[in-house]
Amino acid sequence: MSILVDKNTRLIVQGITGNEGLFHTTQMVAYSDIVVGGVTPGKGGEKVLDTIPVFDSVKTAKDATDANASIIFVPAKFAADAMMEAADAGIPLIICITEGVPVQDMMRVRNYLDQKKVRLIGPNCPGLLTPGEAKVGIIPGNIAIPGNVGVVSRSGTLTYEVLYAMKNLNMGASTCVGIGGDPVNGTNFTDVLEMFQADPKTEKVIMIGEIGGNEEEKAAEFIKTKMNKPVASFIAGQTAPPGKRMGHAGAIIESGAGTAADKIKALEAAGVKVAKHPEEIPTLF
Amino acid sequence: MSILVDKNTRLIVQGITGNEGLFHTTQMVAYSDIVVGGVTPGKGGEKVLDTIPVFDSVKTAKDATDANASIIFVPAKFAADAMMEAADAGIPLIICITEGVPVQDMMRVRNYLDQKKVRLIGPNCPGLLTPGEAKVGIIPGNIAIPGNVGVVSRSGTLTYEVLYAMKNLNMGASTCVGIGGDPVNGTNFTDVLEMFQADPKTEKVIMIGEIGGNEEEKAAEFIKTKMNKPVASFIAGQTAPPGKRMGHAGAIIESGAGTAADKIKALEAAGVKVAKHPEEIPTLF
Amino acid sequence: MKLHEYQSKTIFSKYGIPIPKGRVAATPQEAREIAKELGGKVVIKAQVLVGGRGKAGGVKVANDPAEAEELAMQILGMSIKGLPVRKVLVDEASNIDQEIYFSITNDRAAKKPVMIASAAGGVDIEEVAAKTPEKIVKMHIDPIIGLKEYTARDVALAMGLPKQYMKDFTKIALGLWEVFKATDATLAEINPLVITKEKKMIALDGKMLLDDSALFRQVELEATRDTDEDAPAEIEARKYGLSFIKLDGNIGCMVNGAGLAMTSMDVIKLFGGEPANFLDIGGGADSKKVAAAMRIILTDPNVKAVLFNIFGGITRCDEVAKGILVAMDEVKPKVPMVVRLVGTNAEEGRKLLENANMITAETLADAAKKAVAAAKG
Amino acid sequence: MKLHEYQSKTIFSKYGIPIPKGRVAATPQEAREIAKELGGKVVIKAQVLVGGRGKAGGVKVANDPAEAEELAMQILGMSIKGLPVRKVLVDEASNIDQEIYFSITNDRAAKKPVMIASAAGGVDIEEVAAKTPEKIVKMHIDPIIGLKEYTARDVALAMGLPKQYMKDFTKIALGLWEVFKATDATLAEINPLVITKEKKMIALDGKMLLDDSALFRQVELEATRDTDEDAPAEIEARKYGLSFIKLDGNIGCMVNGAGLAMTSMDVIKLFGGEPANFLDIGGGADSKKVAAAMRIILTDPNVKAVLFNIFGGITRCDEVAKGILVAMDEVKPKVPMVVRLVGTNAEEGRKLLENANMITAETLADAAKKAVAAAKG
Repeated sequence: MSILVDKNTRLIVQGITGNEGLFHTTQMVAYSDIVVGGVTPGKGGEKVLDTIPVFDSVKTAKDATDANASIIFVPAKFAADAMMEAADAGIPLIICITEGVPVQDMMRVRNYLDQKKVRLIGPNCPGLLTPGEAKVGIIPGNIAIPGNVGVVSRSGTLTYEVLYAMKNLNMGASTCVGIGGDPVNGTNFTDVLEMFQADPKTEKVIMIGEIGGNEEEKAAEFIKTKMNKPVASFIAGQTAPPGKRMGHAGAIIESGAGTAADKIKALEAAGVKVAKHPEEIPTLF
Repeated sequence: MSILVDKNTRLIVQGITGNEGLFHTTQMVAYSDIVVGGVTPGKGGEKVLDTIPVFDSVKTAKDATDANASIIFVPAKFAADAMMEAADAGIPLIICITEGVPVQDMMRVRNYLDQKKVRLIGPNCPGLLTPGEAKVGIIPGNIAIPGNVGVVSRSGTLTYEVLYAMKNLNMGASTCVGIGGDPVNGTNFTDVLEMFQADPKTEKVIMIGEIGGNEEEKAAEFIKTKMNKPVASFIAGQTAPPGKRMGHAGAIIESGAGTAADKIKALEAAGVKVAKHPEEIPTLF
Repeated sequence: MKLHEYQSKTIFSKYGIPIPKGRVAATPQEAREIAKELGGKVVIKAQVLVGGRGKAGGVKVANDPAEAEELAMQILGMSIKGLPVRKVLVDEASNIDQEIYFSITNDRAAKKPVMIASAAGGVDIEEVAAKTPEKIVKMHIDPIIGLKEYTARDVALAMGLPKQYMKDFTKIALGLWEVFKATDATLAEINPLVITKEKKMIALDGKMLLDDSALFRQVELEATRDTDEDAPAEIEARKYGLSFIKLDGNIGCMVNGAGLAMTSMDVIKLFGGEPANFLDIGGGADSKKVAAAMRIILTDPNVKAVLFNIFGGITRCDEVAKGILVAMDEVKPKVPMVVRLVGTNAEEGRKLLENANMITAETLADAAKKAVAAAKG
Repeated sequence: MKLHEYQSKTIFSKYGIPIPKGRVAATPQEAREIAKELGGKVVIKAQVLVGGRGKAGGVKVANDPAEAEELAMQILGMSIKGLPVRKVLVDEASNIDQEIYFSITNDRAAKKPVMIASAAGGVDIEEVAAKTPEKIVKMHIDPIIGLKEYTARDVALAMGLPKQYMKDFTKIALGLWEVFKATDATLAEINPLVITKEKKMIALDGKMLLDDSALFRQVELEATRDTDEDAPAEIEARKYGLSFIKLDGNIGCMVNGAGLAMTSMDVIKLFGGEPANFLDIGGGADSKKVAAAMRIILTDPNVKAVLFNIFGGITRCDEVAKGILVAMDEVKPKVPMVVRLVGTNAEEGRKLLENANMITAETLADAAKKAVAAAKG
């Protein structure tokens, strides 16, 4: 067991013939056998890596492959449409790797996807890894081993750091979920914690947060009231200078929240052990 | 019992200070005690008919009166916004009397209201009448008496004709629902038939249709498969010349459907007795 | 409201849809001038607001300006389905390789706009739809979200458009959606949308219908309305917001509500009469509107009797009665009038008409019977 | 990207929001000219991209053109929070009766834009929000549907705006929403939105922030970017799509990913060092980008050591290594360099750097310790 993706995932890749799309498709295919097709408008009928069919649209790809997940590598200016296309085609799980999606696009997309009850991971995220079963994204497969620790993170490369440290301690992951660091995204900490809590294979959880927003505080509340599995954490940005202020409005709408100290305090109050540096996290259980 | 509205309905009137709004509010108040307030932006704080408070917005009206239904008398160009305002304010039942609402407005409104799970009756409809309990709309109260016959109609004045004929035969109505004749509206025949089938007070149903669209055919299917209460019907427009054609597209999208003969055939096949003229309907049970 | 082909195509062009070069002409000389400007072969197309002009000979190809003038003269002298041709469109001729059908209209059952497309476009599209429905692609547009590029692509893919034209088609589809929204259209149709031998995609023909209910915000378009083809009575009716259709019978009808108006006609026929018109005075009609309605009915020399069937709701019977009195005073009708007033303020209305020498009726059936009898004299 | 007050107000005005008459001036003489044109009292306002200019003396009222010139000279000679004032806005003075706060920004928690309004506007609005939060109205906007007139009305009602101004306010709110959408703003703020003694509603001040991610479709606005106030290194970083913030320490950092970059800084501090900068080379950085990043870091004379922490995912370690080699060849750095490469193509990357005389590290903690030691010499 695992959450969101496993060896039965049937994945299509939007933007499969682009540079990044093709590179990471190659990596994903090398890791596991879940990529069933790709989408690049105008290139339908071609193949990549000799065997993976390319389609002109998500709809035709879904019709032909019965895909149940789509990963998006298209440039930022096309990403909003790509997510909506996947949702309209009936794909229930969308992972958007693309970074730099305009925030107003994301608000429209997120509200649209919510109406359609589609699960989005990202954007601006490294995707998902269920070690030994499914690599859906750009997390290097060789830095993690299967196990019973669920990992969820707002950061990309920082997540690799933690998986790598876990592997060096022979600690394996059930699923690693990179939810992305953008202000408006699809899935938040609490959503993933809820899945980990329900997943029989996951026995412990590592949560990697960072400054800004209040998702970590909400997660702390969830951990306190709804979780019985142990959680360890790290919050990046403890020494970062305060960010740029969003006029008076920013102060009013996000008053007080968002500092590393606040987040750490909330997590510790919820019984979470918080590490001083990322390589320390796996030693805290 | 009855459907949709009864003596416990708490109704607000959007456009209460306009000509039609005020006239029909007077009639509704004379009939029953369900009007709790009205809305006209800019006139909040005033009163109509000495006792009914006017508010500047549906939100403030709902907050103050705990209304659970709203009836709309505003001009066509403001009607779409009025319906959305009521929905956003959390009103679960909206009755729009206004005629001439642009069809593209109605498509947007209908799709929006569906997302919010708000029930809309109309537009371009005479509203609802639960005789002896609640008059929500413009159906003259004195032409109907309480009883066990549910009435549903796409037409306005034709409905009065039927209620009047029923009254002359001493036949009463449980609730009369005027769903309106516009191509895109809120509630259709099947919705109302389903409610009548579930309503213990309703023992028989009269359905008044007209040419165009295929709602009568769908209703026939519903009657055939899901109803055990007797249904009598009349279809207006049996002698009408064929309407204006919507180019080739109209022929393709609505091919064949919509003639009175087709509708009558479908209804008769579902066991519905279809009258030759409206005054005959109540004699068919 | 219907738009002419040339009007539709001008709008298409404004939204980036390629159309042939060309202009409208009201005289053969103008047609010649335009043909000269365009150079080469031109197509002369009758501009009438009915279908089937091609089969009626209203579309012809001219090889040079002289022939253009001659053909324009022929076409401008024609009547198509009873409508005189007053204008022709002179377009440069295209080398057609493929004809595609593409339109956006409202799907009332789905409560959404729908795109209809077929790679087998042209004048026989309805036959294609009837015989080989699998060749017709239908895809809905979310009216809140609007048309997305990928949905337009899905249409192109589903109809099997050669891939090299996918981008052109997508652009045209998005353009037509903007046209549809901006004009409050109920139909925006391109048939045929052609692929030329020069590998270009062009909207060769265009047809648009606008939502009459939305004309309040389409002031510019309404100003272009071509009333040449409307009966004077219909123009008059529109002025007063009345819904009027002339028919062939001899019993004039004035009713409030479309459903009751149709029913009144049904019942007249049921009892052996023939209605002279459909006339719905609408909800909340005041006396001015009613007087106008009555004048319109009585203008028809065929009318031998008039049936007023008013069931008051939003319409108040006393207002209707006042309108009848005003109109009678003005028109001094010679034909018998049967009046039936029921509902809101019916009592007051009846009182107003007491001395007006009208036949009264209680039920609709009774009213219809009396009208039929009166018309027979 | 921040806009100046005068830029924000110009945009407001384009969308129908009333603003005071006025123009921007770069010299005292220009200010005098503008004051002359406007006649009467004017306000001279420093145009700098930081808050608090009023309290710093950057806003002054002049009674005549001569005084306008004098005050403009004073203000143009000022620095506010370290930023020199290069432009002033000269606006006609208003007779203020009431100051309202109104803004639209993104509520990331709700995933929706939000309107924030208060009848107690002005410079102390944050204090109002902290002490009397009931005076602050917040209402969300559905990002798909957009702002509806009735929601704008609800804002006016909720903040207790006198009813006579409801229509003016509604129009301004709808205008500001159009501004927000059209410019991809993350903040559009009017503070104060004033009611004048002449009963007019005017946006007296304006502040806008734009979404940097959306600048690709805001080409015109990006062209107006004021780079006067940016450090050259930041301008250079932006050119290459690097995220760079200068800090006060002596260990230069080049990291891929914002989270890991912050963490690298955290760990440097944890082990007793001080980072000289935040620098995220982003995902999928190629060798050109990496070389630029290295040049930017080494331009800072404070830098005594550099830490490269690259964990390959979308970024390939071999590409980063190539970039480092290119930059070293060009810049010939004198400071010690600690390199840690892990993840995608790390092996290939390490091989490329084998002969480059760099300190290598396996773990982040190890790398940070080595960098701290190297910086101490």
